Amino acid sequence: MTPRRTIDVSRLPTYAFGHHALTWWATWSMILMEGTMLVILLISYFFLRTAVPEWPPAHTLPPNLFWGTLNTAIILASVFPNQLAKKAAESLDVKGVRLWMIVTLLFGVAFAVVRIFEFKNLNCHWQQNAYGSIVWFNMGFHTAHVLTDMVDTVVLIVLMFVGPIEGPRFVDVSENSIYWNFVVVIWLLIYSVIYLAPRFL
Amino acid sequence: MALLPVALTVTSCKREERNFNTPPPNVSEAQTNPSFKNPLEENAYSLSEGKRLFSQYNCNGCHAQGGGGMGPALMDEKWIYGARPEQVFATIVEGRPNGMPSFRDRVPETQVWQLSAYVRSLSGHVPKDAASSRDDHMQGKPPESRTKEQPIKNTSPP
Amino acid sequence: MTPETATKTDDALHRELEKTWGDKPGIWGSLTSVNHKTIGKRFIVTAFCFFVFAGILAVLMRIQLARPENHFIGADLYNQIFTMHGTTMMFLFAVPIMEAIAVFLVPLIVGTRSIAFPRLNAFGYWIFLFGGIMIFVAFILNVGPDAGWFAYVPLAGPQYAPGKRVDFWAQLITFTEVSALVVATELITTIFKLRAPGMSLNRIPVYVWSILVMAFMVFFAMPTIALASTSLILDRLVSTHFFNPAEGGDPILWQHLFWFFGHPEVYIIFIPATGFVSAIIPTFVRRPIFGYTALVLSLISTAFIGFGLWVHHMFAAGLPKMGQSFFTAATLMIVIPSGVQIFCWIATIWSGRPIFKTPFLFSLGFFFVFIMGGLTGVMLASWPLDLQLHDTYFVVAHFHYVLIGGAVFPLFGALHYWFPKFTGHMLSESLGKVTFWLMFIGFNLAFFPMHILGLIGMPRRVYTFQAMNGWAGLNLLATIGGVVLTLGVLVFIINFFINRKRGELAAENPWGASTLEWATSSPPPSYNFLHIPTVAGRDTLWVQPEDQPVVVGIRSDVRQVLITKMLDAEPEHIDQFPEPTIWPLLAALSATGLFIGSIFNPWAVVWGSIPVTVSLIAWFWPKGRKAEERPPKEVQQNLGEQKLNAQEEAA
Amino acid sequence: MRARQINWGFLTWVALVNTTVAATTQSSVDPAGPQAQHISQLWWVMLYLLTGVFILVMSLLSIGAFRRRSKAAETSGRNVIQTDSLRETKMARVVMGGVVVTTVILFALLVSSFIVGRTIYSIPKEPTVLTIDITGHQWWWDVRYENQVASQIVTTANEIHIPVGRQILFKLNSADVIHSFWVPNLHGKTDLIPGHPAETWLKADRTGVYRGQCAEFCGHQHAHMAFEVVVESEEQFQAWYESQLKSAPAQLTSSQSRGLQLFLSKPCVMCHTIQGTDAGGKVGPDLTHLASRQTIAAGALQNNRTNLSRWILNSQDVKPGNHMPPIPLNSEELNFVLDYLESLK
Repeated sequence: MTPRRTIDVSRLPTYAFGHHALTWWATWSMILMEGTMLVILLISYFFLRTAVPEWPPAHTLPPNLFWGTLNTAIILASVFPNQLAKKAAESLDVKGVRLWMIVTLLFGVAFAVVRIFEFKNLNCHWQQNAYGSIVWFNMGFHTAHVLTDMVDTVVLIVLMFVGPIEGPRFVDVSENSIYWNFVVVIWLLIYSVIYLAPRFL
Repeated sequence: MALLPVALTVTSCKREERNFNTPPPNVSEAQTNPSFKNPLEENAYSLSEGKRLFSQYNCNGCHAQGGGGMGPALMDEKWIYGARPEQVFATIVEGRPNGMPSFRDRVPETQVWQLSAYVRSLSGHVPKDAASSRDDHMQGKPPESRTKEQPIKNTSPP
Repeated sequence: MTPETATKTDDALHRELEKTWGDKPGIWGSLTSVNHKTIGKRFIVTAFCFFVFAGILAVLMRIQLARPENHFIGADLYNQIFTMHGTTMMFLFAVPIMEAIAVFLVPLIVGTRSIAFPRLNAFGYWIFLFGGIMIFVAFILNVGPDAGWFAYVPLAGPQYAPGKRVDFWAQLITFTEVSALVVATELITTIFKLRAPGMSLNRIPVYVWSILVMAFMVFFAMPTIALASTSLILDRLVSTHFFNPAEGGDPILWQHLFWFFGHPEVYIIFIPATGFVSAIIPTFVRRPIFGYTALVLSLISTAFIGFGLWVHHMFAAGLPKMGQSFFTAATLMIVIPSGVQIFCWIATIWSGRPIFKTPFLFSLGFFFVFIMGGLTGVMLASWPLDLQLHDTYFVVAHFHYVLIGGAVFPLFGALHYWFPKFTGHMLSESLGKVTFWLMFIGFNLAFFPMHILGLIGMPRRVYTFQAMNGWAGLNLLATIGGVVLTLGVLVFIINFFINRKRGELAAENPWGASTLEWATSSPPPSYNFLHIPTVAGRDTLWVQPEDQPVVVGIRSDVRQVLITKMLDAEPEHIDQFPEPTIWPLLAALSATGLFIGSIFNPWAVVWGSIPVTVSLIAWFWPKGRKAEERPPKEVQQNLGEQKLNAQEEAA
Repeated sequence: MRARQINWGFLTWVALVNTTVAATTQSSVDPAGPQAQHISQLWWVMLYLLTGVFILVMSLLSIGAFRRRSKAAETSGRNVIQTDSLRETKMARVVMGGVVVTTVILFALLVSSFIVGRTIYSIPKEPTVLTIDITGHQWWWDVRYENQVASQIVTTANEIHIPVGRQILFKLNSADVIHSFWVPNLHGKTDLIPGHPAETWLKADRTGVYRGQCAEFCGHQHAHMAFEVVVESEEQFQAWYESQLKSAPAQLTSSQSRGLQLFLSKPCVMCHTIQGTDAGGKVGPDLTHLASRQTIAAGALQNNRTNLSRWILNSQDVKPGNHMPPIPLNSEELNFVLDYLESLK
């Protein structure tokens, strides 16, 4: 009986970053399906827009620019701490991760608070007409994403303090930052549609 | 999961059935028995039929969107001729002074009960999960399924 | 795998792996299981049960339509029944069972220990199960949806569908769509990252390719229906106006959204079925599949074109004529990749030496039925002709030929083919042949007459018809055929129950097939392979040398899984998979509470999300990993290696 | 005439699967108008061509599967055929050829359906002589013949009379949910979608009665939402139109006038219109000329006294869920009402 030829893999690392990691695939799957949903949502927005002569309909003002724009600024600013958190995670720097995740979270909280004022200043209600419905749907869609990612961030921060500190946690952090970037990108799209399209189209 | 069937049974049976030949509730029984409840008020289909008839029989000609006009508003808390199902029934069948015609014989009893149920739903006096939702017209008022239950004030005719 | 797999050391290894990967004993064990084979089997059986329920509903409809002005079932109940039949077949049977079989097989075929994200997999099953239970309980309580599986507004809207019937339909969509999406995620990750060393992309079996394509289609189709059903339920519950023409909404929007999902849905069902055929044929004609590359490319192009023809469901809605011609062209175009596949299969059979076992018979039946369905599809693609045939029984005949021919026949072939791998026992060959002939004859009896019925003017979705139209005879014939078809399925079920425990014991590779799932015992052990195999070429088991190397150095005391590179499947790193847990079940339960609650009170979305969040956090909370008991230095160094790998790959 | 003889081919095909002979009053392959004519020609082209394709592929498959094979097919230890590259390339060429042929056929079909599409939708040359407004209701069809002069407007239900050989414009609207207007012998479907007024035109080449039916699922009684298109000579049509313009007869027999009284005091009056009486309901079909129609209840019943009484007393037994309530009448009252309704010629 000949001894079986073998390949020894015992020296391989027990986790990896980027597209080597399984969680990276999960994150991007999420992004892919949510992205599809957003695209369809925006297409529906313009589909409904073509159905009526004026947009927003008569006696309706487009959403007030101030709060929406402020929030856009906030979420754009949050990209930097977010990236730093990602960098820190990929160099396994626990302190850096803790610091920058908390900063990112604070930006998130600020965003969520301003979001309340945004809703107050949409100048429409979903019960009024299709315009109101689609605007609120877009806003609700994005708010849901913000909240999801904030919960995720909180959990990871806690883990980073109570441990156990393990390689995969750092991978999770970097994936979490990727997802936050996605939340930022879809906001830019939604902002330009909800706030700018009715004014300039 | 075991709870689910139970929960649904409680909520569903009365609400969902669509008996197209419902014998109307007995009127005399309704007027004598103080604790009478109109069974059609818990049935989504009957309420939607009531809503359909309300516009098709042109009730909203005088009670526009339930918001009133020539006739009194049916959405507020004021009830001139009583808010109980059989009282609304009587109002439709008998007619009332100042313009409310009598529909005796011309509207079958079952339909009157359906209308009575719908009228009461306008001020939120029927189960929310059975009340009609918005219809495919311009929105004059929030749908019955989202109407707060109004207190009942019995008032005299103007 | 090779004869030497029963040495003493292997025996010890077996016991340790069994301890590591096995489910916990007892009912608790089955509730907490995250093993892709346990879940997969459940998934298959559950989906098949829904197939049986929907079949029973179909028989009831056929009885009602056996003669004109029949009073067996009233209009109201009939509308619920045909809606439930369509909804169940599409959302609770066809898509789930394709995913279910993939959940069981794919990890075996790509040669790994587990599916990626096993807990998510368990969650996907539970949420599917609860959704199914919900809709059937609702149906039994006379809250069954009654606006058709396509739920066109305004008929499905708040004004014309009073009560909660359609709300339950819309929420069922949410359940099945969540389930489909998470399973798609696992399958894609498994196929890209967990393949055995050496199984580079161009060596993946065609079946696995079909699953990969299907999973990607799910990503683009399901979100659309999720969005549509959400806006429908918002219209119904909180009176938004997406579909209210009086307030700027548009019923056509629903049709676009629904069919942009609805048409790809058909290919989500059909593509894995072609995968079955591509797996069965080579085994039973004893030669490698002909035109591997062509087959894979046609799968991919089918997926792409599949998203470009939804409007052919709306030809009668009076859209711009130019658009109609475009969609006619697109629809005809999709015939080409299907044609390529069919020609490749025929070539394979032609140059092989067929062995006429049941699975192969079902593949042959597939050709007959599916090709006829495809050709009537060509007719329907032509929009002038579609104006006459649309929404008639001709269409009913067409899509049953396509779906039963294109999906159910291959599925039954697959069930007969992989049954030994699922259970360790062989199905009775003779009963299998009886099943095939009953189903084949019954099916054609039931559905061929419907072509003619459609041509002579019988519309779809009618609970009865009038004698004057001369439809009686054909309808009666269809009913008889339906009964025969049912008998066929019944024989299969009997065959299943007779042989699932007492059937002749199955060897590792009873059919002498070429793919890796046949390289381990039947049924496979909880850990799939004693040693992770390596792959020397396509048709692995046919081409590999006797001394094909195996992978060692993966710890057997923790759930370690080898991760390989996406393209060439070289070993990349070792990941540790989670233990069994109850949390996916609890998460699914709380999600169910949220979904059902929201039907009765919108606020349920808010308070319902709290238990969901809690269970999800508990689910993902790490318990620390034995594999990490190393100095940070080494972690650093591993990271270095890993960076190195990255560079290699870049190069 | 080609279509007719082809139709015989069709009937034999039907006979092949030994079934009842196809009724032709509601058939898309027994065309009575230009559009249906063109479409059915397209159908026959496709049927014969694709049947050919089917037979070809099936015979290829069966030969491939069942042909006798030489015992000496060399196989490896695993009993698997060794493919030789030369043969494989040959097969590849054949497959390629197959694909090319498929593409060619598809292109031919594409072109032919383009052509048919253009013809059936090309803007009609001749001026529109007659415009008919069709409104779909759950579950009946409201029919109004447009006219500038209000008194010249004819309103009827579930029965459309048109002159032969003339081109008629139909304006389609829905009062509630989506319906689909379909007369197989004349033309394909056009959906009636709320908020989307639609138009279609029909033209009949031969006189006769052609049955149409709603082709989009529209609720409980979708199965009983039919109508009839009566194609008559110009003169017959004019005569019919004149009679429809008249209002209900003024002088009535005693029993008929009792019937009218009942009609006005019972639920009937809430929904139905009878020109020349106080009955002006717009919920249900216009009954001014009820007696002149072939069917009642949107094609559900033949129009005769028995069916009428059945319908009035409890329409819910005939069409469960339809919007007409059971009318409480004793047999005497019923007879008066029937007498009156039958006078509405």
